[in-house]
Amino acid sequence: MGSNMAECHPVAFRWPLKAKTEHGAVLMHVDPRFTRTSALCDIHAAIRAGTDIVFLGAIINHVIHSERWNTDPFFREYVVNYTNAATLIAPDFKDTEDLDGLYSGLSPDGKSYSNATWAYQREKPPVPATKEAKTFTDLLLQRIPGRPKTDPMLRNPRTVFRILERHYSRYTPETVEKICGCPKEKFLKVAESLLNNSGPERTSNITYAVGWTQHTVGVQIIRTAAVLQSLLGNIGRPGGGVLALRGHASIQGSTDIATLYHSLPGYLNMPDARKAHESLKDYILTEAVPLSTSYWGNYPKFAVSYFKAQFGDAATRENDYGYDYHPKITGDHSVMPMVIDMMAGKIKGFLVMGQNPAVGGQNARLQRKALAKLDWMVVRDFFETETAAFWRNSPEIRSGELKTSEIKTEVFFLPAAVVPEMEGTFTNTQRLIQAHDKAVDPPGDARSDSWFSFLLGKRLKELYKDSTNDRDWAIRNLLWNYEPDPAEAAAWRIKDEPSAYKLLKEINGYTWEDGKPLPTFANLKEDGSTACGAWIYTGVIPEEGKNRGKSRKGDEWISPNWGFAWPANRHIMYNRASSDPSGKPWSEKKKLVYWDPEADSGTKDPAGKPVPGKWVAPSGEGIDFQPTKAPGFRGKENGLGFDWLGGADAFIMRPDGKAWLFAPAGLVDGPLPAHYEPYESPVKNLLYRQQSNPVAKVWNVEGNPYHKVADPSYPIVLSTYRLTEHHGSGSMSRWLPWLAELMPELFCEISPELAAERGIRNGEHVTIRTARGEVEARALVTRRMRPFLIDGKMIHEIGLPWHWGWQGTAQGDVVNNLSSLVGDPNVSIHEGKVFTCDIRAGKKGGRA
Amino acid sequence: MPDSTEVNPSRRTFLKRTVGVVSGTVFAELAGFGVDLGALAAKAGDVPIKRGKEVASICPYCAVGCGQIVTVDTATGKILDIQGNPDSPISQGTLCPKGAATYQLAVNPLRWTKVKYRAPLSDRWEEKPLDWAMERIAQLAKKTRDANFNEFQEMPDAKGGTVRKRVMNTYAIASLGGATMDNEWNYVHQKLMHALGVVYVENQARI
Amino acid sequence: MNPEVHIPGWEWYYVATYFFIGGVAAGAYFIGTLAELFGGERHREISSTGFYIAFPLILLTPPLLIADLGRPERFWHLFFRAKGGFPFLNFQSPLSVGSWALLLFGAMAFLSFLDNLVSEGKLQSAHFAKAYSRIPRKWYAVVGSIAGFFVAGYTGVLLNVTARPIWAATDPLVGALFIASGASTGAAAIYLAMSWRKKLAYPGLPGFERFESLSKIIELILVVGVVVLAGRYAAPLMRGTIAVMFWGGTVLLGILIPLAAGWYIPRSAERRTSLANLATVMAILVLLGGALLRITLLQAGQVQ
Amino acid sequence: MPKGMFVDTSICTGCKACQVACKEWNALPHEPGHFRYNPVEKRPIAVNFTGNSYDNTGAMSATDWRQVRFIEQFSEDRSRARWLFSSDSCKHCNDAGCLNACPTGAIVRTDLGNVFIRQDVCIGCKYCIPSCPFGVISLSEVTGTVYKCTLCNDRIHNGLGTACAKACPTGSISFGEVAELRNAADKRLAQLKGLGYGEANIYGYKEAGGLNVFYLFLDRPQVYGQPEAVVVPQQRLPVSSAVTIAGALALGGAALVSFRERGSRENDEEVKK
Repeated sequence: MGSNMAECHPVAFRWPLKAKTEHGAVLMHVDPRFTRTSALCDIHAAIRAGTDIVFLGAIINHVIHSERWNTDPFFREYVVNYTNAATLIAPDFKDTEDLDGLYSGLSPDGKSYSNATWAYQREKPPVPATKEAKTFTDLLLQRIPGRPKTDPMLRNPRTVFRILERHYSRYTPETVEKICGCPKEKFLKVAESLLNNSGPERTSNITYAVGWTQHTVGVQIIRTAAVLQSLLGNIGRPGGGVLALRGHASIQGSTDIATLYHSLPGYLNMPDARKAHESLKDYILTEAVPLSTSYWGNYPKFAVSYFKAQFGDAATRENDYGYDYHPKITGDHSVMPMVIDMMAGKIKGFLVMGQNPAVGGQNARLQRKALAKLDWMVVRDFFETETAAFWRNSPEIRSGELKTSEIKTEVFFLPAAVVPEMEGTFTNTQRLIQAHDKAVDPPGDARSDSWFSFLLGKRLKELYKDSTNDRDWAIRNLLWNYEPDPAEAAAWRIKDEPSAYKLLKEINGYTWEDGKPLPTFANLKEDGSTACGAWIYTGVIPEEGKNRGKSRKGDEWISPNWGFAWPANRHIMYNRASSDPSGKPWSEKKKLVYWDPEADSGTKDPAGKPVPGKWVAPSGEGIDFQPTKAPGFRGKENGLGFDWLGGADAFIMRPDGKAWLFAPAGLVDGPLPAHYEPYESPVKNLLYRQQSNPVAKVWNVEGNPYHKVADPSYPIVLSTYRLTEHHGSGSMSRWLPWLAELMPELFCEISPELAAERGIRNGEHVTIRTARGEVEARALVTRRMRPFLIDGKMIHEIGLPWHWGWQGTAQGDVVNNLSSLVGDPNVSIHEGKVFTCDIRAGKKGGRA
Repeated sequence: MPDSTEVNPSRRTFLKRTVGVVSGTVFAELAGFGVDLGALAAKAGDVPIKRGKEVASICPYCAVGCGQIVTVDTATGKILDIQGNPDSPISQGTLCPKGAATYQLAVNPLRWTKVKYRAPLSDRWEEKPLDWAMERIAQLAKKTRDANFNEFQEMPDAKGGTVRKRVMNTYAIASLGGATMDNEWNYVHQKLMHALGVVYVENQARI
Repeated sequence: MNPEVHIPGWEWYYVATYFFIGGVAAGAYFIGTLAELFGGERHREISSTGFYIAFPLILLTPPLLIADLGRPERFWHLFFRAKGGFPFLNFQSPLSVGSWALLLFGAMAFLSFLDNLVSEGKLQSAHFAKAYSRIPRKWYAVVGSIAGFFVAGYTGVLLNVTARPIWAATDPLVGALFIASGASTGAAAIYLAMSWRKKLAYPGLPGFERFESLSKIIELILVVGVVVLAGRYAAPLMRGTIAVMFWGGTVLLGILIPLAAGWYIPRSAERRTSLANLATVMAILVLLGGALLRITLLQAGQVQ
Repeated sequence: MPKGMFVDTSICTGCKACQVACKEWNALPHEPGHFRYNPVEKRPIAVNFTGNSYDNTGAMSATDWRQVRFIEQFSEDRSRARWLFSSDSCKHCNDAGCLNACPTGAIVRTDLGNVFIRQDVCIGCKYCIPSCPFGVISLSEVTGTVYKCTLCNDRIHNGLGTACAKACPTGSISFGEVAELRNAADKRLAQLKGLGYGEANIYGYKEAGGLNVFYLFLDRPQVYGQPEAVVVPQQRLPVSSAVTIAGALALGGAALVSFRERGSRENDEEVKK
């Protein structure tokens, strides 16, 4: 669901297809369109775009009331031990059942939630293990909360399970038929298949991609899948899980080592002036206290090592490791507000690297107009992208809205090196770090991306070297020592490429004293003696000169010696859950990590006798658990991190060691996923009075108008998506004639029913319009598209692949001219998968 | 090697391409007289094939991370061929159409390999030295940052008033990165941006 | 979705013209030979006219053929291995065999042409004429005739032995049709040549005219046969320009009208001279019809 | 030992990797007919949208040696919903119409069974083009010679498989010894029949003397654009030749009748006079 795997991740689809042909796996595709993925699946269930939570919620409802789930002891054992189903929630929590689609805690202006009422009921805090507070760790130890209260029998109506059961009670097969437009029978087939293929002997996986993220309820859709998979016991086990199929070679890496406003590398939060982040201590306490009973109890080590890596010798305990000089965010600085601020003239300089917002950005017309307000812009790419060329031949130039002679933006195009022209690592969608070696020098003045940032940094350090201003401390003291060793550059024409090895080593972490790489993040210290760019990557360079990204020995299964899966080469997260609470594999067939009571743990008891027993994984899989913590271990009430967690607390990054069916924290739009209609929808929410996500991010600014609910001018639902033959905004595919000729022109997929209604003929031109803009496309009339009968109304859906722009060797209108700036409240990802529009036959100019 | 984007490849280049690459040799029209080379294609073993130094790489497109082998002509130092790496447990030598086209991403006459500069209000690109461009960008970055740096900012407090907080940032520079770039770049770039106080740092992951 | 056999893309002005001229030359040649073989000295005028036109016409054809090649400079690969130079012949390929037949026919046509010149005393080298007259004329005329039949007919077989629907469907009649057409157009060409040479008042003319009629009748039968065989693939012959050219040009003007006229002309022997112009017109129509036959059948197989 | 490919269309996803891998390895440019040229921006612009499902290749050509076909089978209410894909190319027939037709020996069969066009020998007579019952072979306007899939002649003669089979993400195209591939195909067919795919069939065991590149189809071959009763044109050559000779004899007969009989009667009349 939410993924068109065969088209967008064709090689990954090799594996489910193998499972189907060789092991009889059932493949199911739930998607509004019949795609190349649907064609290869056993079942295709068409649902109206944006109704995924209804469909998944109804599966949850079906599962927990099914005979199998209630009689096979596997499910209860898994759910009670490994999820927070048994945990009691605060008595003043009010669910959507109580508030007709809202949760308790909504602010008076209705724009945000306080999650105070979503909290666990807890025992009294324990007596702290330490009185002194010499270190950050001591501070955390003094603030260990009481254990959550539970009812393992799941009888208490305040247990997560009972709240969840009640919450999803209205998500029935009939609701699915009514809201999703999917026949009841088809839904039941999907639900039954999923249930029947889960259990001790079988696991099921749910795979998604941006078909789920690009919604105003994107995070909650994914949460629903996670809840369902937790209930089915499909997490932490081989063949299970919720797989995010990400779209770009190192998009995982760019999230891990975030070039994202809200995050520091390794998923540490960015210092934020809105929070209590005044000093390093405040920052650590604010961020780490709520998580201190998980592995995040080590937050101080991660954070201090990060700052040490930034400022090196200048980072000392006395100056809070340079924390004061590190920027703080003050709001949402994500890409959509970035456009608005650019339009408002707040942003003067813009670095665009391997990105093409003139095509790929939401409300692309606004994006392009914003580019004209800049003082300067640097574009680094392979070809003259639409973004680079916006000032000379964009649609706005042609229409006269912008005039080249009036655009003051100073534009630099810097040619970029392609992957085989540089050394580096990518992190794939499975968190696997893989190195690519340099094969040739880049041509002409093309250089690697790291070269640009490193050399720009060198020049800036030079410009600021004599400054004594506080504000320039960070750049002056920035640790910037990535000059290549002569041997690294010897074979190449270009001698000043920064050393990829040195960069990765800093990401990996090393001891400050002697510069030795750290083999694991357990070696990190909070006293400034270790520097580490991104703690989760520690271990990729376990010893000097060895890059595990270059491990290239695969095998038939986990392939632990192919690349390096962060963290610590663990391919399946929380894989402790692949055994039952007592440490025995759930089944022989699905064995992965289990407790071997005989094995030599390598530890000795105080009497000096060897202690037997440890976790083992014959496949070579990294064990996502403390290697010698016995299954029956009881956590210490006042312990930090691993000390607090018990031997069956498989979910070691959660402060209660459980998978969260109910999220007491971390989400801004509710602890349980509930169905809201997309921000622009042709129908009313038939489930609750609340129409759409109450806290969705909206920007009511000029140039970004929205459509009303059931707006008669825009009655048709539009989804945008990708094709196999192109990539993203096309800057890496539309310039390749080999790919251009496979999918030459922008087209619009339309059902014959809608085509008949609007007099549209296959192959001819159509014009699609929203309040933001309009585009022209060729019509592809196909029964793969279908209308949905919702609430007595025929809802038509059309689809537009969004790869095209006016440059390259395959050209077409920019589909994002149609979309608006509106997004998910948790992560500010736009709603590109569903919004409303209108369509008519004919080209743009020839108005009917 | 092919200039694959040529609109009308000349007969000579196309011939070289197809004959030169596929069967290995171009024979002059009459050169074959007297010696029977008719068995050229009929005999196994001595059909020439692209050969060179093989370098392990990863596909630059989606996040599946398929393995690639880049073959480099040892004589010319140019890329001859890019195809799947059979050793990769992820892709087992296979590629999708985009991955299979990686060669044309690298070797493409439409690719720009020189610095281009568009002065304010100008209607044309000019070619510029790389060094000049880097220096100009550094100067602009410094100028913009210095004119728009915030050491402190009034932030709303819990009581409806404001409180002065140290922010050490600038809103005047923004960075938007793609996500087909190395981990190393992400690291070095975020480091530089943070050192400059840039907070509008975003990438494709949000999109 | 229908299996789509690719169109070769032969240019009609090269290939159909070659088919036509080759047919006329071959027809003229074998008529000449047969007339002499069966009719003896009385038909010497016909055979000598046939031999006179066959050679110059056949000389026109190789440039046409070569011009249509993608690599004209390699035409010799038709006869010799590109590597090694040994002669090459592929019996399965009408084109290969036909090329050799054309070569052979050209050689024989040349000998006959030379023979005409020598026997009519137009070649004045006595020594040469003496040596030349020793070569048995009938022998090479027969060989040339067989080659001529081949040249006229293989082009049809060549079309039949493909997978293009209309060509494959009309198999095996087009070869015979082209031979018949070669005969009728060859005869027309001979008639025109004789008329131009003012040799019309010769005794064998009625027999010649009878042959003309017979060949047209055979041609007509074969045309009908071809259309019937084409069946559902006959569509290209039934629409547009091709239909006009085929039915109006080839069938009506090229066969039916001349046939009717031929029926009429010989019956009034005394008026023959006054009808000479009409007969000339008819001969031209036959040639036109023959050319259009080649063009239409070639193009009918080359429309989508 | 003939080598070939087995195309299991039941696991083809229509991704077209095979098409690009083919072009990459064989250094084939884009199809000129798919593009117009923009002289201002100095670049080709693709204009070959067909509206025929996701197939914009249209046909095999001198530069497109492979073509993925897309067949949409949907009933009005979508209760029957199928999208079939099939990656098509030269089948390397054991009785190859193109090879039979070639008048120069430019088209040869190698020891590995593949049908290979020697570019330095081909004269561009184009006769092989209509002689292929599958619509594979095509003329290049650029070189004046014909092209088609070579079964990666250079690769297979150096111990490698074909580029398309190597790239194919799902294993729909597999390369190997024809005999072994047939075993695999039979097994897969039996498996599919067992799963209820009654119409599944193997295409290429009998056609054209057996195809070294053969297919597993889920529907009739015609649905996938393949001829069902394949006649290699040259099979008809003997009859065609015989009838033509008969035609020649008929003409000879006509000549005999016309010139001899009529001639002798006239002779007689002349004598009488």
